[in-house]
Amino acid sequence: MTSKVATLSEAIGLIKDGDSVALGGHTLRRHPMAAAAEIVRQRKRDLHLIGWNSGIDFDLLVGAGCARIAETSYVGISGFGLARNFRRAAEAGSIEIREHSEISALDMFRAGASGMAFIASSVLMGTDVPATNPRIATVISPFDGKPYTAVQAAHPDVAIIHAHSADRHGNVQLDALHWPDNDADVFVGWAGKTTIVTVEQLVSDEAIREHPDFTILPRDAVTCVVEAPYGAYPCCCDDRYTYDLDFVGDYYAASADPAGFARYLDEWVFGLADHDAFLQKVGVDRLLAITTKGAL
Amino acid sequence: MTATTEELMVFAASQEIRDGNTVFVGTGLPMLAAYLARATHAPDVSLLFESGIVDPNPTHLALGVGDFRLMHGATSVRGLHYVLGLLQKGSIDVGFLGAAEVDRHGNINSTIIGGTYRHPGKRLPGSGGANDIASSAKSTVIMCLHRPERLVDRVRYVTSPGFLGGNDEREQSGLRIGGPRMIITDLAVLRFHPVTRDAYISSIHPGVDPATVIARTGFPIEVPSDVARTPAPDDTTIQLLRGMDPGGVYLRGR
Amino acid sequence: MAVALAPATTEEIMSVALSRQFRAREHAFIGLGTGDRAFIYAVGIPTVAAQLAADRGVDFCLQYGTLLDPSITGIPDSLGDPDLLDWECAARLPVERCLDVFRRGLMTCSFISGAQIDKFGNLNSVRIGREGPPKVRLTGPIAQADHAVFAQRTFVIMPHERRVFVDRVDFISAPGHGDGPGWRERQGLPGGGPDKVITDKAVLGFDAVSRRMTLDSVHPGVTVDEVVAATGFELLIPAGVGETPSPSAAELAAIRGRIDPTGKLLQARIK
Amino acid sequence: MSKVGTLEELVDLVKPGMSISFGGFAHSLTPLAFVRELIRRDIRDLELIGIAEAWAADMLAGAGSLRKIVFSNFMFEGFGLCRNFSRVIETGAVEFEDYSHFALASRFSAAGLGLPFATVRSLLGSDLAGSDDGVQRVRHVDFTSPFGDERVMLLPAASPDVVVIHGHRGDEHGNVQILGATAVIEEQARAGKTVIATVEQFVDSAEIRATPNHTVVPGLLVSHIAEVPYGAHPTGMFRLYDADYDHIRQYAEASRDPAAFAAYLADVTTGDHQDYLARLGVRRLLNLRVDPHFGYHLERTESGWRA
Repeated sequence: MTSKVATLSEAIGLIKDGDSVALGGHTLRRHPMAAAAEIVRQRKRDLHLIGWNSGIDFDLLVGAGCARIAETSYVGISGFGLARNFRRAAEAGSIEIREHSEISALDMFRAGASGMAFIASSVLMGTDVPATNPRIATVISPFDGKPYTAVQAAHPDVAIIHAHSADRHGNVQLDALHWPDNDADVFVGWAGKTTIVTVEQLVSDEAIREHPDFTILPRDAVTCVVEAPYGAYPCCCDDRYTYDLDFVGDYYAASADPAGFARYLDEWVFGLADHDAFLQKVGVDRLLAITTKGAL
Repeated sequence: MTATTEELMVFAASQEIRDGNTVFVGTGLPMLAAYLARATHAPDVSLLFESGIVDPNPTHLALGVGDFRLMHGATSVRGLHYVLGLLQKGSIDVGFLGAAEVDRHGNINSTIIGGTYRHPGKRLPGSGGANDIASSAKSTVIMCLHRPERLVDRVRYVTSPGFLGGNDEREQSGLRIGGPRMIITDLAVLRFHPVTRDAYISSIHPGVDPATVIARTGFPIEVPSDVARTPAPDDTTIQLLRGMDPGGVYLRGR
Repeated sequence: MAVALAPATTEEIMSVALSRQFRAREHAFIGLGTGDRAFIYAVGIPTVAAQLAADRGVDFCLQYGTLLDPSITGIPDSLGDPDLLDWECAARLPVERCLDVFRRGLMTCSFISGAQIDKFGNLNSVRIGREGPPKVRLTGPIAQADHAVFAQRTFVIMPHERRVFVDRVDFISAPGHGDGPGWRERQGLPGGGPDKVITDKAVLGFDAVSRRMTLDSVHPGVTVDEVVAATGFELLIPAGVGETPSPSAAELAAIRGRIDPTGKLLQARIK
Repeated sequence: MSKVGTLEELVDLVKPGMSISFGGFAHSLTPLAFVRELIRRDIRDLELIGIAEAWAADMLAGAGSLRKIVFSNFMFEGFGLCRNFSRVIETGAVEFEDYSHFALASRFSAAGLGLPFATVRSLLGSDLAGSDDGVQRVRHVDFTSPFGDERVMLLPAASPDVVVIHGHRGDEHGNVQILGATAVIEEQARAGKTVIATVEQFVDSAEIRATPNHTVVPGLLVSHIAEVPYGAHPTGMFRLYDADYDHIRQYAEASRDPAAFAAYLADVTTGDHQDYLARLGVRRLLNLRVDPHFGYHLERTESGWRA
């Protein structure tokens, strides 16, 4: 078995300009932020971003000029309000937005993950959403002659999710199976033509084998694994750490205008060599402050 | 495949462990000897470490008895007082001891080199659990280098009691059980006369010149012309051993 | 001894009005929005209304996002994701199962809101401006588009302002009654669509035939003229529009003493 | 009164001249943030009573903080001698008493049980209980059991003025939970006149009550407690972080020479514990993380994982 361990820089290097890139996570939870920052750092362009419930990840990439298309059901910074970079780009017409509802967004990943060409259901009918999104069409069921919405499978060129642990072979785990939004990331991960998983920690084969039922993506589904501790920061990461709302607030303030956001990018992305440097700048105290008091 | 000196010593030590024994183990070659015994002829051996770890099943080689690598697969992890208390109770069949200096009656010094106790030339770490093992295990196996300054007539300071001055001095001192069974060096195996408790050469390692043994012993000793050769481990055993210490941490001779 | 209670607040009036809409058995979906007023409308008022209804014997299954039947007395200080993991509940559904609850028609009612609503109850949370780049980009359809399709009844809870109540929404992100009679059926929408609109001024419904928005009642202290002035389209006003019933003393005591003692729900005192 | 304090407040409880004992064994569990703060305050004239907390002993010896050392064994497992400790004995700078592990642990145990002395067989026959110029090396009584002719040795109970331990987690009531081998911490904590705890994390008492088997030292024995993440660094905490072996190598090298060691001490005691951690850096701390299956750090290599 070959090792699937890569550096973040190597993994993100797999993305080509113009690729479709799906990002896991939702609201302020477990977005692959270290990976998003590296995409910005490598100045990828014209990406077609795909998500199901997006936030600071999309906003960062759109604000940094990496994206041409954003396809998702929501982009916002949770309690802070609208995603300002995203909003600015939308209102300037510099980005194409392909709308979804949450169900249709998940359906495109579910179809992509399970090899279905499309999934038909009653979502989005009667709305203006299908007109924005070529992935959504109306089909007439040959069984009952009624119209349904068909959502085409998503096969992103690259899918990126952030998880808790992985072994070097690429078996990826979350600490618990039954947290509500795990399955969305599973579908995102499975759907990718190339799948990059950043994890809090690379662990031994034995550690993975101790809880095989926690494995959400077997190695076949994974192109490479990258150890990126606090890789969702400033988003939360389940029982490992909570979000850093001060950091998010500072980000939100910086994103109020393009100049402020350019300064943010210089300070927090371009000015730092890699994720390690980012963490060092965030600082031990701040990381300890959000780290969950672990159970024994 | 030829065993190195360390492998020979570890093999010899492992042969002193019987199946079902409870063995008090320290860092280094004794640890390998105990693992080897368990992997071969003594699957039911119980291993105790002074750090409080009971019968672990480690995957990775530990650098010491306090190393977390020793924790893996332990049946019980207790305190130091608990496991050393088992010694005093008389529950330990074999204890292993290292020595900076050992004498003809199996007394060990691991406290000072040169000078006096109050004004040592070089101060060593001290007894630790060694005195407890030497005092209370049913038998001990001592491992050390065979050099005239290390294998001496009488140690400068008795950190861990062997047979003290010989004969029944150990028993007279109040130590009712135990005493050293053998000394395994890099040249030979020494055992003790049942009455006088004087050390004698029981075997010399393959390829070792008897004259070297005499020259490197710090007290007068005889090597009979028909002296036995220390049994060498077979290829399977050597491979087993090398697999336990792939980095050559303890089996440095490789 | 009777305790003198302060007069009902607008949010209390809205909660009580909503609570009277429920039937004997409800599986209600409440989204997990955050942020002041939006939180009060999306979470606070529906939660209080559901509790009041449960007090009256309504068999309520409440679903907050992916959480099934969480303990309302144990509502966490924040509805952020890490806190949700600690909120005691009957089940934490995978989001897929949760959305399947919609799709299979199990959800009897849901609560939605938006930046615009029109006379047929269509909602917009995507964009202001019909063509070209939006004048204002909003959050996106989220799951509201899904409830509006599948829920047997949706309740819209909105601030009553002229710029919000528009003749035609700029973008239908959650379908109401489309362009009138038969529209939902033609579209193949399985759910019943919007049933009531509860605002800070009135309770509104939809005409059974025309599917246009009608005024049911005005809240105490609000006039019909004020409602008309705050509505950007022609509202159907039946003769003899009455006043929204005031909360009873028992209902107020329940809200203030037991359901929402710290103002988390109706005053958005939540992180 | 709350038992919770800051590290600085806890260190205030240690006065010159006191006897003190630290939890820890070899490269684990040692409250070294506390020790660094003691050294930073330059609290001297201490009597250290120690079993195997080599790190505390060697640092305090090297800092000149000690008047006397009562001990059974100090060495850096895998790295050789504790050179500062050896040096202060070789130069006659401190008084000292040699014990075996069991003998000294038994002295703690006796104190913890409220007994006047411990009864041990260790030390019989050896030179540990000998004398120099008619003065006993360690206070002891050779004793014949009243139940026969068995000879034993009696050693006085040992009750340090202050015992300092470091645990995995604790609560405001002073309950301390420790994972893995706990060395002599139970005996030390029971023996101490004042017991001070630092822990990696504070948790809610309900958490403690849900896992009482992990509570090695109950709160009733602990008078003060502080939350000090990475408070054992460079020693490790089983299942949380491994010993920092690179740091240990640097330390071992520096301790060969008093001047180099003084520079080391100056470096690690500049500023407070937060400053210390900031200087170490996030990556270094992350590199100490343990594998969840084994509980210790593994290095990833081309061919697999290496301990």
